[in-house]
Amino acid sequence: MSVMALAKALGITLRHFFSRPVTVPYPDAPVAIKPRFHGRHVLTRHPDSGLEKCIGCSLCAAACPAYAIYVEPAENDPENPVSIGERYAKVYEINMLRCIFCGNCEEACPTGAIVLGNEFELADYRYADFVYTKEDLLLDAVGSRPQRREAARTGKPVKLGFEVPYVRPELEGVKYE
Amino acid sequence: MPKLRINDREIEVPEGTSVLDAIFHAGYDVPYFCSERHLSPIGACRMCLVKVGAPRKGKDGDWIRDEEGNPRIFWFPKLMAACTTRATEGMVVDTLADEVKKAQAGMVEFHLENHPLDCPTCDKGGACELQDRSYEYGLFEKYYTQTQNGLKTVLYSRFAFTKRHADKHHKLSEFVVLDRERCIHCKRCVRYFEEIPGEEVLDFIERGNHTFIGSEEVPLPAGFSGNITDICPVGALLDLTARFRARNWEFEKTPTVDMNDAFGAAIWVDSRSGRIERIRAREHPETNEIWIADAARFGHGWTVRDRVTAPLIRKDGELVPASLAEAEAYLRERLARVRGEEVGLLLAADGTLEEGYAFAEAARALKADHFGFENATRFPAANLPAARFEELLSAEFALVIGDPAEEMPNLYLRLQEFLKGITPAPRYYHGTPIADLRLEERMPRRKERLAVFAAYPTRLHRFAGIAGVYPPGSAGPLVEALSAILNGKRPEPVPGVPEAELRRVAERFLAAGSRAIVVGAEVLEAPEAAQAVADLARSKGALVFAMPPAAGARGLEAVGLWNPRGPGWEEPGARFLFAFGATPPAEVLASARLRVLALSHLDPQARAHADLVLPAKTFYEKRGYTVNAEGRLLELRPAPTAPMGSMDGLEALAFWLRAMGKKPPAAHYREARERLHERYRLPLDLPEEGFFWRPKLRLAARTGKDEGELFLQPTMWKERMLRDDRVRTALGAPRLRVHPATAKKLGLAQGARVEVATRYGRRDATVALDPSLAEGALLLPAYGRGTGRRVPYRLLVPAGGEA
Amino acid sequence: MSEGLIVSGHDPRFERTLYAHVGKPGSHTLDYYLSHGGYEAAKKALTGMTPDEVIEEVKRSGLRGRGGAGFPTGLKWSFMPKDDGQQHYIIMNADESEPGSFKDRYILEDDPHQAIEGMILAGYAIRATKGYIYIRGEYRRAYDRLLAAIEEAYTRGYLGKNLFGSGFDFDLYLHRGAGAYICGEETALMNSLEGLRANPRLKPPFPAQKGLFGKPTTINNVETIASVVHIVARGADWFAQMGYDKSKGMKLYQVSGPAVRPGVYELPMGTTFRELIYDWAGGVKEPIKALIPGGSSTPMLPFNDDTLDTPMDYEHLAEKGSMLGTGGVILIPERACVVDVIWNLVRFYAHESCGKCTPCREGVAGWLVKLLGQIERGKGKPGDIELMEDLLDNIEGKSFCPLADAAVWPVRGALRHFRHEFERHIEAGGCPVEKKGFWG
Amino acid sequence: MGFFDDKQDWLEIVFKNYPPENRRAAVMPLLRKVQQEEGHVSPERVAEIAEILGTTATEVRGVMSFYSYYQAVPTGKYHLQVCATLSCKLAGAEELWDTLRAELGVGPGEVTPDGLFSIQKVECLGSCHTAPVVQVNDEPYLECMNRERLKALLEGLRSGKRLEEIELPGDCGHEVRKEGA
Repeated sequence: MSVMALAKALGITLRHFFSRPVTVPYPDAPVAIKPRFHGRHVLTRHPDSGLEKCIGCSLCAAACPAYAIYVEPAENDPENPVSIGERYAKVYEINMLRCIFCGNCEEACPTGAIVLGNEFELADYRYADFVYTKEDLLLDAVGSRPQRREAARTGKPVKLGFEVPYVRPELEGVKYE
Repeated sequence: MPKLRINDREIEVPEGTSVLDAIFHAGYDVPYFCSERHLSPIGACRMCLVKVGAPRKGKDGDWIRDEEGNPRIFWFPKLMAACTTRATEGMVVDTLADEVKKAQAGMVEFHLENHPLDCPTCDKGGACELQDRSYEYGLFEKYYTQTQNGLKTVLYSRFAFTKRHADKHHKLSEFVVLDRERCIHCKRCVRYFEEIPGEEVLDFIERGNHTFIGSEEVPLPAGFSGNITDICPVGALLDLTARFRARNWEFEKTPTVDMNDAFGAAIWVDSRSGRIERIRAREHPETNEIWIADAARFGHGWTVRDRVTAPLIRKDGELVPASLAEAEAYLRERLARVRGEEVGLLLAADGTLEEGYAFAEAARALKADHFGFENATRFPAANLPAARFEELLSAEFALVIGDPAEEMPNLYLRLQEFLKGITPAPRYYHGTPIADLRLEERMPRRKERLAVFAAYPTRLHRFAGIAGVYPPGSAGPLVEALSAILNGKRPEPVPGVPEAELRRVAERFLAAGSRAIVVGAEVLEAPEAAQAVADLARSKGALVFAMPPAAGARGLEAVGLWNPRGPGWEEPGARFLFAFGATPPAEVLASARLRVLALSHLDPQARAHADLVLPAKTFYEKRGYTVNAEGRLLELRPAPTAPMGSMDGLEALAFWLRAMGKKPPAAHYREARERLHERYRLPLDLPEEGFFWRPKLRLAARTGKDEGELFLQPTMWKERMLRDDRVRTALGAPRLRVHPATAKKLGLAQGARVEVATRYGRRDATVALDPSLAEGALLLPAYGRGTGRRVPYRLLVPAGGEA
Repeated sequence: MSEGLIVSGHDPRFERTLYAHVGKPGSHTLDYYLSHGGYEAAKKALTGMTPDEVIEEVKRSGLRGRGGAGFPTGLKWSFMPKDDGQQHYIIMNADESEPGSFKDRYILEDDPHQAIEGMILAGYAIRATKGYIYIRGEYRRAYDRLLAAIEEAYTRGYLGKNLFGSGFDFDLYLHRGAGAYICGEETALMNSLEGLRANPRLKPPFPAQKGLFGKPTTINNVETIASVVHIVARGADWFAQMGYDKSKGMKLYQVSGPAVRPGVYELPMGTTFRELIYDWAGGVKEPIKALIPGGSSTPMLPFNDDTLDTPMDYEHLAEKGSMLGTGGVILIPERACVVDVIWNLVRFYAHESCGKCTPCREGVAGWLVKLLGQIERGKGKPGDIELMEDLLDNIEGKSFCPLADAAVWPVRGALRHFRHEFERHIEAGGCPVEKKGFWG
Repeated sequence: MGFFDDKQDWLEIVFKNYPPENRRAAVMPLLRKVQQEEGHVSPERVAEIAEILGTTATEVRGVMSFYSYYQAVPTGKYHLQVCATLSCKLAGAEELWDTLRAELGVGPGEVTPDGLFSIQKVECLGSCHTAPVVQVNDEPYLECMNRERLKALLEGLRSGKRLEEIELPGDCGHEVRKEGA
């Protein structure tokens, strides 16, 4: 082993010693999400009418390799439609423990209703709480279930542990505040 | 038997085979839309175009040969539609040539031209022939890719114009919805109605590119309309009861048997998340082919609501939920010192053979004289010889007494085949012929082959050369008179039917080389008449088709649940009553000291009388054998929809017997089946087509006579189905049909609302005067119970109404 | 010109027969007909010939169906079963609806008894005691005249029981169509006659085995049946000396478009276009671009010397890549746009498609007509012509009945000879021809 | 009251044209009769015809809608049908049609307020040598239509003349040859 090699190695160490650390003091400081990050799903709505994009076709469930999605469709009341068209998802559930965040559901969706968003703070206690229903998934719901539970308890807004420098266009209408 | 070559394979097929079937028989595939089993091939969709060549014969009568001495193949100048081309000796078929592929891809493109791409919302998605064929035979790579912004995208069609728009939600009835945009004009539904039930209620309207399916007969007559949803190759005709319930791949599909009538039609039960969502016909070539009745298909809505999910015990006059342990303790306490003779054991009409066996054995062991099954007729159907449904097609003349369309709907469809002179389809490697060239559009129905008599004009009357309507109660005298004529004796007069008519029937009956007699519940309720039929069958060699009102009748009778002497389902007598699957009449319940019912659903009678209710399975959820009207053993398989803890008849009976301190004859279907195997040599596992079990029986007929004026007219719909709103809406209020003269006598006016009280309960009805009935007739639909009987009745006029 | 085959109307041996009396005052009456040798042929056949002899005579004459397809008539008749004890039917197809054809109408209007006599002969030959004339619904005058003629024939014993004392009974019925070109297809016609939607039927069974009302049936065009009258009257040899090898006899040619005297001309088979247009129809009134040789379904030919010198018969026109069809020549003037002409024709076929089979319903009536309309309106895109050719491949020979083919052929003909006009439409983004001033 | 109630004799004559077991073959003549007398075939008439023929209204409607002669919507007293296929088109049928539309102020499927006229474009009427051709109701053709002839026709019909009484000025302008004439 030569001295040169030692010096070179030491040089690398010294360079990193003086550069800015890459670690983030999460959760005190938010994490910056990369544009292609795949986090918790969002069920989006049509921006104009506010109707759900999901038509309850179950293709996401069919595409899901982990069998994490359960959809039960129903017929729209023409007077009071939930979604555009004839059918909507009466029940839409994703088991977040089973989900592997592969994004196949998003690929399979013919209407762009289910989109993988940016949230990742899903830790919770009970198995049943990981089954996210429509009210947890629709874009009006900000934060994960435990976060919203916490917010309701404290009376403060949901605190997200990340920031989004770039929102994917598919996540139309989703606000991460 | 022509020999021909399909691509590289030499095959031999029966005379009259279509090239399409020959291709499938050889193990090759060819796309098609307009052909369907049991419907005439029409060659309309042009999907099955293939290259066909055949040798020709020269003037000397020998094949024209090539240099090597082989028959020379002359290729047809155009591609031929395989479905309408007959396979002939020496024919050569090429299904893999480039021009064939090109043509088929072209047709796929044409089919997709105006077809909406709304597969995600279409209930047919995932089970759609157009989807499948498009992927298999559309040439996407070659024709339909385009490059846009550097990305290659797949096009389904190069058609760049606006698609044809049409009515998307056209309700044809409470059960069937039509989406005209999705229609690909295969004409299966139009042909179905004309060729199978013989009702021309659907047709194409307009022509050319504007052609659409339409009907002036909306709602479609409830009877056989549901089959069009099965055969529609796309999502144009859909089952409304299953609309948007789930996608096709999500259903749990259970192959089982319909137990609403004794035909034993094969069905698929599609369930999801513990609910029955849809029933479809399952192919059984020898019984129902690919058809089922509307009641079997759409009458399942009752199963999913208000199930009995836990034992209910009467406390302070109310039925309250209890645990199974509590129920057991309750029963033990009350059955502790009960003698066997005091016990009554009753089984529902749709009981399985295993259940029937267990009930019969238990009754024998207990020496109980009160046992039986629901809707048992006075004359046991098992005493009549049974013929296979297919044998009907070999008959030359059929005499029908009753209403097959309502009593055993699938038999009505078989009778339609018989009228057209169709023989059973040949069998191929791939099953039933898809393009059976023996079938043609608008085949004439040979009316002279059929004589029909019933207490009212049935659907079959229109197709019969000799047709009559007699006053209710005359079925017995009619059969006896006919039997007298055939035996060369003087007949007694039959009301409503002139003797000359009967003589004409007898003449045709004797002139025919082979004959069939179809008898309904009304004849089975008249023991002498039914015996006359049995004698006729023996002496004159006629096939008999009996239509008992209990689905499992033949089997239940044969395994000993037949009680000619003691009281059965209808008669009071037992002090400790156990009934499975249905509620016995009020007087039977009232006469008992303890009433234990195992039910899937509560009804008012049970609510009022039952002391203990156990949760029961419906026939969709049971496993077991049943014997259909032709003596064929068929297997019920359970759909996964029964609530936790619900019991089948064997389990419930064991529960009762154990409370008595007795050992049940069989605790489980497998055990019961082993006993049946030991005693009757029944197989432990059934082959797919079933197993014939037709023991020659001479059971004593039950005595008794109908006393009453109100005839309970059979319908294919059952009491339990009326719990479903959709069914109730479709059927409307029951009509009390009265002959005008009789109505005048009774002071009944057309359209009056009345309440009719019989021993089977009360029913609202609307009075309908019907001059086509015989005088004296008074008819009320019987949704299952008392079918074909005449009963005493009371008419109650609701407040404010006027009869 | 007095030796060999007669292939020109100028030949002195040629004599008009089918149209000999058309246009003469009173020619539709029975008296007129009788005074000009009427019902002699029927009498001759019924009293002196067996049915098979009549068929043989027709076979020998070489008569081919004049409705467009050109199937040998005698052969067609010989397919009928013999002595099968069933009711046979003869149907006269008078549902003349092909654009460019109007020959049958005048036979029915002005010489209805000729048609009736032909029906008697055909019925006798194929052992049919009942005949139907399926006349197109719009031909009101022809219907009235025919109805009167049938009644007259009945009252005077030329129809009904025991004709000419031969023991042969013949009843003739008239059935009116209601505006559907597809009824010209023989099986569709039978469906229409039975009161069903006029979709073509499956063949086999062929009409000769199972036709009208499920009974053996033969269907012939009006001109074919009228020709039989003269074949029987004058002999097969007389007929066979007219025309070329496989195209015999006289033919009713029709000229429409800007000719000096458009109309129907009875000429020997094999007459050239030049003779028909210039000698008989008096020439053209304006420069002509193309001609459609035999009704709208036949591929058009350019109007040049080569075409003009082509004899009009089955073989010579096939050589030129076209067909004789019904012999209805349509002249297309220079001022017309070929794309517009073809669009009009395809639109016609699209309108008349019955909707039974996919290539016709979706291909012709859905796609082809829209694509042509788009090109004509100048909205065509590069590649549309190739797409259209591919569509034509997917339609031609794939459909259930020839109607879709009939829509394809004119497009093919136009593309063969006038492809540049289609290209010009796409390049220029519009139709270069001003479509005004056609109407006087 | 049914349309055919007082036409039983006529019905019998029609039925004689077809074998007795094929009653429904008479559907076209029956539809034509209704069309001729009422100007269109209403659903009630469809049901009535179905009843007479022993078939279903669906079947009758299927047949009726197949043919272009039968109209489902009411037509005027004079239903003018303009041939628009090739020969007539080359002789100006499009301009004739436009003129007619402008003159009467109606489109296809509409009837003039006075109930007199309705118009329809139809396919080849089979009189290509006398193009353009117009047919009024079920009557014989009006051939070689030009502006003057059309004007005279409309005036004549408006003034209440019967069709055969109306003199159309001029002629085809060319010799119409029917061989043998």
